[in-house]
Amino acid sequence: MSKPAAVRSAFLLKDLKCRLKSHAAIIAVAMSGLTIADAVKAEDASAGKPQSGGIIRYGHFQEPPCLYGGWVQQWYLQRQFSDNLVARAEDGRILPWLATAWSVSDDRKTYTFQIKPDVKFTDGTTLDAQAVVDNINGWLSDNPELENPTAGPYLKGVFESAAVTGPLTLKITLKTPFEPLLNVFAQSSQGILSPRALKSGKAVNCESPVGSGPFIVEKWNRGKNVIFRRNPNYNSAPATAKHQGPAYVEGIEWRFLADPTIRYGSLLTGESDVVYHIPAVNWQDANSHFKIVRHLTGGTPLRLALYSERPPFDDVRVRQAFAYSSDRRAAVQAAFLGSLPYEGNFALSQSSPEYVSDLSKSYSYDIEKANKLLDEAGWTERDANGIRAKNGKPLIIRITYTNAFSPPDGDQVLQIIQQQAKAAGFDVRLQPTNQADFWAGKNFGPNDYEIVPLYWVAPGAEIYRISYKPDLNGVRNPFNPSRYQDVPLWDIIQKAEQAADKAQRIALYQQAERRIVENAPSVSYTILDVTLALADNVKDIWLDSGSVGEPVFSDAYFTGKK
Amino acid sequence: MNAVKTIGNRSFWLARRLLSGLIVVWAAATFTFFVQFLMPGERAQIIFNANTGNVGEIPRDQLLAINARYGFNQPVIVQYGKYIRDVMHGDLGQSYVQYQPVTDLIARQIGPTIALAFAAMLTAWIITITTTVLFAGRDNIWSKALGGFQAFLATLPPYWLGTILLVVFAIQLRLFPVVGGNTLMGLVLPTMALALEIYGFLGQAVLSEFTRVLDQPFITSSRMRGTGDFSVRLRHALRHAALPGITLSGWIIGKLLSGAVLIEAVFGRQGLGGVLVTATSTRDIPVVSGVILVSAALFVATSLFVDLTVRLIDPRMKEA
Amino acid sequence: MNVTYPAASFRQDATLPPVSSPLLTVQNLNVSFGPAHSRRAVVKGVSLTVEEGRCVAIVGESGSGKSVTARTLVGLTGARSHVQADLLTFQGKNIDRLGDEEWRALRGKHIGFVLQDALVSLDPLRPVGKEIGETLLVHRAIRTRADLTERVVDLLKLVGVPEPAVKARQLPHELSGGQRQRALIATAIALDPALLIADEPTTALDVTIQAQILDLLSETRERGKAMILISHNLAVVSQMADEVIVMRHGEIVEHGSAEQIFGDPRHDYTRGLLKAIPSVRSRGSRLSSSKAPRFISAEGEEVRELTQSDIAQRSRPLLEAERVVKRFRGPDGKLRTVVNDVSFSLGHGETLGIVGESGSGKTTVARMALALEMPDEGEVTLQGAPWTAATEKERRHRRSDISVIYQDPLSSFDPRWTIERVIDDALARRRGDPLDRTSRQSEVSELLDLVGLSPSFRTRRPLELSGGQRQRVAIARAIAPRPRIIVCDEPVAALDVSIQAQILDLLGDLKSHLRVSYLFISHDLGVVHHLSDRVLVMNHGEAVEAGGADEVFLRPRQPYTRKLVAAVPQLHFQAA
Amino acid sequence: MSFATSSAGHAKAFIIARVLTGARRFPIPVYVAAFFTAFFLVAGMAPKLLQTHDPLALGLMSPLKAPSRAHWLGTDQSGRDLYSRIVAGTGQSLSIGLGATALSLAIALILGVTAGLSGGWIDNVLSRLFDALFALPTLFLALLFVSLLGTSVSTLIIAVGIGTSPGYARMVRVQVLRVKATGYVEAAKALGHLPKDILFKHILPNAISPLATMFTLGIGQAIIWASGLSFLGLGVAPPSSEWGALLNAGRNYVIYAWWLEVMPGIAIAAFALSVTVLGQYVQQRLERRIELP
Repeated sequence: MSKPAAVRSAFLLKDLKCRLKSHAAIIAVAMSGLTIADAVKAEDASAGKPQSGGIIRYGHFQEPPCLYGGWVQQWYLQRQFSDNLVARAEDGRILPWLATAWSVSDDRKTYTFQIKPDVKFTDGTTLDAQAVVDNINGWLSDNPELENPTAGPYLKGVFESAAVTGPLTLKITLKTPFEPLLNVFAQSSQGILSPRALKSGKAVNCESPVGSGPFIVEKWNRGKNVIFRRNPNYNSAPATAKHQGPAYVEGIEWRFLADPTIRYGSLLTGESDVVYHIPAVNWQDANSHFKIVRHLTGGTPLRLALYSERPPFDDVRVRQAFAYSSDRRAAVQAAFLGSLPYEGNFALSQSSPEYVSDLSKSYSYDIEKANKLLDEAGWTERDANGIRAKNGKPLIIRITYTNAFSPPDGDQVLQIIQQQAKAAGFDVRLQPTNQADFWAGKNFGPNDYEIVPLYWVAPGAEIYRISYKPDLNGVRNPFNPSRYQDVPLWDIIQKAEQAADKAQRIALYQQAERRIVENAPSVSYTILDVTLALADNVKDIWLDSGSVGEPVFSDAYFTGKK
Repeated sequence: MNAVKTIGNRSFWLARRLLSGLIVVWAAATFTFFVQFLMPGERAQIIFNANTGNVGEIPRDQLLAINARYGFNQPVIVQYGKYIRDVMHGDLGQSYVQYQPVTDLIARQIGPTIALAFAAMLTAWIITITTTVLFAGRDNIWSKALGGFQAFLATLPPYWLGTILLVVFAIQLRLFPVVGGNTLMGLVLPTMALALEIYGFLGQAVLSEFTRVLDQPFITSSRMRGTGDFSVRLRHALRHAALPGITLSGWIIGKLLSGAVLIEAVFGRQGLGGVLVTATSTRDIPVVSGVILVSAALFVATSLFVDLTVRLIDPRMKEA
Repeated sequence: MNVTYPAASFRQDATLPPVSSPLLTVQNLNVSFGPAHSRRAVVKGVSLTVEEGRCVAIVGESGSGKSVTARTLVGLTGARSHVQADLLTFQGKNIDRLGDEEWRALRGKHIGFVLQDALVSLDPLRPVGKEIGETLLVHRAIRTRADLTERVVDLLKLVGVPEPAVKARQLPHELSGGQRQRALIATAIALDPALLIADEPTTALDVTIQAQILDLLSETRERGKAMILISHNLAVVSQMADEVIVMRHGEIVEHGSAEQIFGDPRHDYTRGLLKAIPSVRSRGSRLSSSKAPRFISAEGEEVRELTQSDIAQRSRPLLEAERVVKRFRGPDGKLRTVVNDVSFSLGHGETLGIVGESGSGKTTVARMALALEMPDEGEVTLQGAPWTAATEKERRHRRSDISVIYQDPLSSFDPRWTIERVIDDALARRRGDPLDRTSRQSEVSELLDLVGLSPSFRTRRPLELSGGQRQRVAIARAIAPRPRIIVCDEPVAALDVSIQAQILDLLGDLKSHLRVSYLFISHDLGVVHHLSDRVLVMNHGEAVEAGGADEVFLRPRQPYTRKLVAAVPQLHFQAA
Repeated sequence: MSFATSSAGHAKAFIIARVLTGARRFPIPVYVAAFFTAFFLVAGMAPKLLQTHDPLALGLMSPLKAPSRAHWLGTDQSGRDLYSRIVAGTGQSLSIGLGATALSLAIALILGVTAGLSGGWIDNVLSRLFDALFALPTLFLALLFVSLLGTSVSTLIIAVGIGTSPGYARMVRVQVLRVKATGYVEAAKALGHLPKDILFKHILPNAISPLATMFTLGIGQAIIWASGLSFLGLGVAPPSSEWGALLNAGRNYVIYAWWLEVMPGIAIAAFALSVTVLGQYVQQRLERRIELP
């Protein structure tokens, strides 16, 4: 098990992003606000007072092409060198960061922000209202140098203008109300960068971006690491931080160790102080030897979207039969060895507030039920290998996934499902597809697959709007890869979104949840996480659960001699 | 007069070799240029998707804009001409994905690859020379086992060997760093993984020639002068046996980049290999072409170096 | 090397040699090769002594054990060898239980060894000066680098190499054959050893060079050093040796003074060897003891009656070369004229010998006669029709009129083919009546019979044959298409003298019975003289002299021919 | 003795005696190599004969078990029997090894023979082409084909086959040049044989036979190359247990379950080495009668 889920989540995120032909995948991740679940907090207050000094050697996973941008790998990095307008707590509350205060007009269309005084970018320029406005206008422009692939798709439809109203005050006007605005601002990709530095172009900024954050990018040795140096003048930590002022550690050596053996090995040998994602096979070992910091994400679970617009999955009985035909709980245990929980609720992750826990017990492995459903659905013919057919057409299920992104742990689940579903008469075929082909849309034509594994991280059930909106008025919902068209479901979702009362909203969302599980447009097996393993002498590294769980090093310190 | 003739010969030979080397590099450049049209997907689309994280059709105006910016709307032959002209000026273009000139990207990553390749080659030679001189052509079990051992090494997948070395020597025994980077200690394991495979081939080539040479009359002749065995091996036989080894080294260097890709992946090292794989998987064509071109040029250069070395060791070649 | 010793009691006696002992004593030497269970004896019971200042020659054909015997004296018989001797002393000391160090001290310093063919016996990658210096360095005979250079140059001067300082820095291949051999001798005599062993020191050298080298060796001997000379060439030996040992199959056949061996050979083998040497005196007689084969075909009729057309054509020469010139481009890009303005003609049933030293262009002439090489100027005609000037397509069906026997038959056979296939392949090219499969098979047997090989050879492959057998197959192949001309390019140069005698006899027999003409190319004047009607002497691509064989060899007019004839070593004690 | 009159039993005894006496002279490594080669050939053609378990059967209760009597080489993360999976993957791996090498040699033969025979500008152009192709990283060619054709056994065969062909082409060319210059080719010409006869009777057989050892060496190398591609995630789709795929999958478990990585690697090495040893030995035996010492 090994490449723990975080790796996988990052990958699948990217896959989805490619596949769904839109920037919005990123948005969805950005919305992962409410996810808390069993995040382990790095408390350890008893360890004594934080002491200054040392360089944290952090073994990360993938290297992005630029140090900031829309990919989750870039978010992790940007969190280190830039600050956001607002911060988001684990419980979803919006707290001050660069904005010390803000107000919203009654029509919910005008936001006024008060910016913290005396904040400087690390190139010496001042972070004032003008700088924030310049950033926002850049994100939402068509200038490829400044455009923000996360904020753009969220806000371009609703944004009207941003204006400076004083040296430290600014006003943002929307065309229509948009409640998630502050959530968007709280995400790392919306960190404020020095407008002066941005003028020197993307090539330069990708290498050495300038923000006001706790660390300064000193050098990016491509293929190897990014060297961060402490910002000695840091005075703009968010309210979620454990302390104000400069980071305790002198810097971070952010190493790209894509190989899990090397990454975990480097922690074992003491060459790294912190590593991302523990290989599943080492999960037990890691738990007994190291401190684990973990964030389980909300939104949809990691699921197999079943293409329900054409046979065989246009028949709900076949979808249900498929769900019954595999023991996914055992598969997840086998593949992830306890490093990730089983998730049997096809609709929602267990860390979402609207989660109905008994739904996770549905569709437990039952080969007889699967056979019965398939018989009913007319898939009665069987060939020598036991593969079912209907009207001479064999029951072939093709699963397209990117092998470049899917670590063997994930493959493992698919292979187990493949093997088990055979007993029910499914001929499951795996179609690993490399990244470049993915980008070129290979194996992703409407007739090229029956199943695609995907997930969508979000705070909670609001994700339904994206995943289950049917194609209405001829407008195709590109984010619904199972092509599941359920207008009554959509009505329930809309009702929930408009419900003012929280309890009523949750009830409606749960109604939708049950309907989704019952109709099984997708079959889930686990959820995603961000996990760090820490050496004993490192304290107070936490994950920014308000966003996607970016590691935060500004409160971290070493105990004992380093 | 004799000397003048030799120099004349040599510069003539050198000029011819350089010319054919240039042709090879040009052919490689041309090949990679035209291969990009074989790859699925339209370039503008790839660039757009790479920069925005998107896939599939893109807005027509965006497509046109990118086509215009990169000159994709020009006839292929014009694009080719421009490409060759740029290459001749040392400009390998701009990465589609990485916001960097290709030359910068390569310049920054080529060092570790060359260091690894050089260290591996050097190590392989040292092991080859040591084992050959000590064990080859003797009437004992070691001598017999040597060839088998080399054949065995040649059949080990180098990245597999790398993994085993990494786990045993770095993670279990902690003799070497897991994340070595470019430190000397960090270079040891990747070097060994690559060098042992090279040694498998190199050693066999040198060994068989060494064994053959030991039976040559001039070796007997030297022994008949009272020269000691070790001296005969070192001063006479080794030079001869090294020749096929050097020629083989030229070939191996040509294949070293491919091997280095895997070794770099195993050990998480920087290097051209990683650049090539990333670029290929993202269809970052300028980078792909650049890496291919540079490695072809490296290959040509090392071949030339190898030939020069062979001619230095074996002056008879001058006349051939 | 694995040396075993006789009983200890015997050894004690042997360690106390008489005061006036010879330089070298060997008693009952046995050498065998291979592992214990399959040991192969190559030297059996050889005894010899060498007195100071004497030259002992060991003569024998390949496989006689003469070289192994010599190598035993320096302890270099190889890892798998097993050496046993009753007595082995040098300078009064036992040398049969020496350790590695002691052998090394002996080699080069006290016993010098000259191998044949300096091109492969000197390290081709090291300057000759270094090779000579090696002897000095190994035995710590010099003190400084300058000393070394000086000594090397002196030695090269001593062995008669011109420009010694320059040559010392050159590689073996940059020296001429003679200079190389001189340099090799210099490595052996650098420390003025008491005994010089020369193993075939002049083989592969041109006769004129051979004469010079023999002179050089004689000079060494005149300085009072003892010498063991190993050679297959009786004439060479007869010039130098005081004592001669004739070996065959690892045993001594005859041992005596040079006068006795050459003047009154007692053993049949020795007599046969002496008789086998082709020379002017041997013309018209058989060299070997083999009988002339019956040239009768299965049907009982004589092979190849002369036809009318044969007789009609007799007036015209079969093959005629008209002022042919051939140039090759050298590695430096310059044209070198290899054959310059050579003309000759070859008549029916005639043998034309072309003789010359290496580089004289004689092989190129042969290749032009075969139209495998086209002259740059002039032309070769075959039976009066254009030959080299014709196209290959036109030539192809006429090629069966002219066939070839090479010096190295092994390389001229496809190693994968059986002898039957080789000959069958040539039979398929026979002009006129195409033979069917079965008649070709019987024809193969007949041809093998004709060249003195049993039918069992049909299924063998070239590598499994001895040199003489291969040359017989080559001859069978050459005569299979019933050619009118056979070009023989050094056909016996690689053969032992007794085998050479058999092949020459065979060629002679075939000539008279098949009525073919030979274009016979050789560096060996004796061989050419033995076989040829007319002779063409070539030097540096030019025809120096031409005429009847006796005329040219017995009364040479040109200085070059005279020099050539004079250089041929003569048996000093020719049997009556 | 005449075979016409000797009884069949006689002949048989004679042959058996020959085989036995010959067999005694086999070196031990040849025995071992022959055993492994035979084993893998059977595994490739009839895997069921050798499997102890269904290679796809899950054992979710017994994942990652170390080698034991029940599972000779241990189990993988889904409890599948590793030994049976290696046996099951043999067919594909062998197809890749043999197929790629055969393709590579076929290409090399056509181009190399053309270059060697033609001489002149054709030789020059082709030789430069070999150089250029040789200068391209093999891996790049492989990546190229994988992106053009997708991942499958046949893609790996094509990718590795074409990727390794320039090296062979050079060798073929050199061999053709060598044979072209031999005395027997000239002798055949002097006999007046047609060029095509000379080509097929002399040049091709003699140029190819020294490459036979290369072929056996190439099979192993092709498997190694293909497994390298698998390692980069460009191999055959699961649940294939092609050796490269096993290596790739095993790598992440190496710290905890070493057998998953070590065993497939040993399988590759054992097969590659066995084929090489056997190939060299057979070549030696066959060529002993015809090869110059």
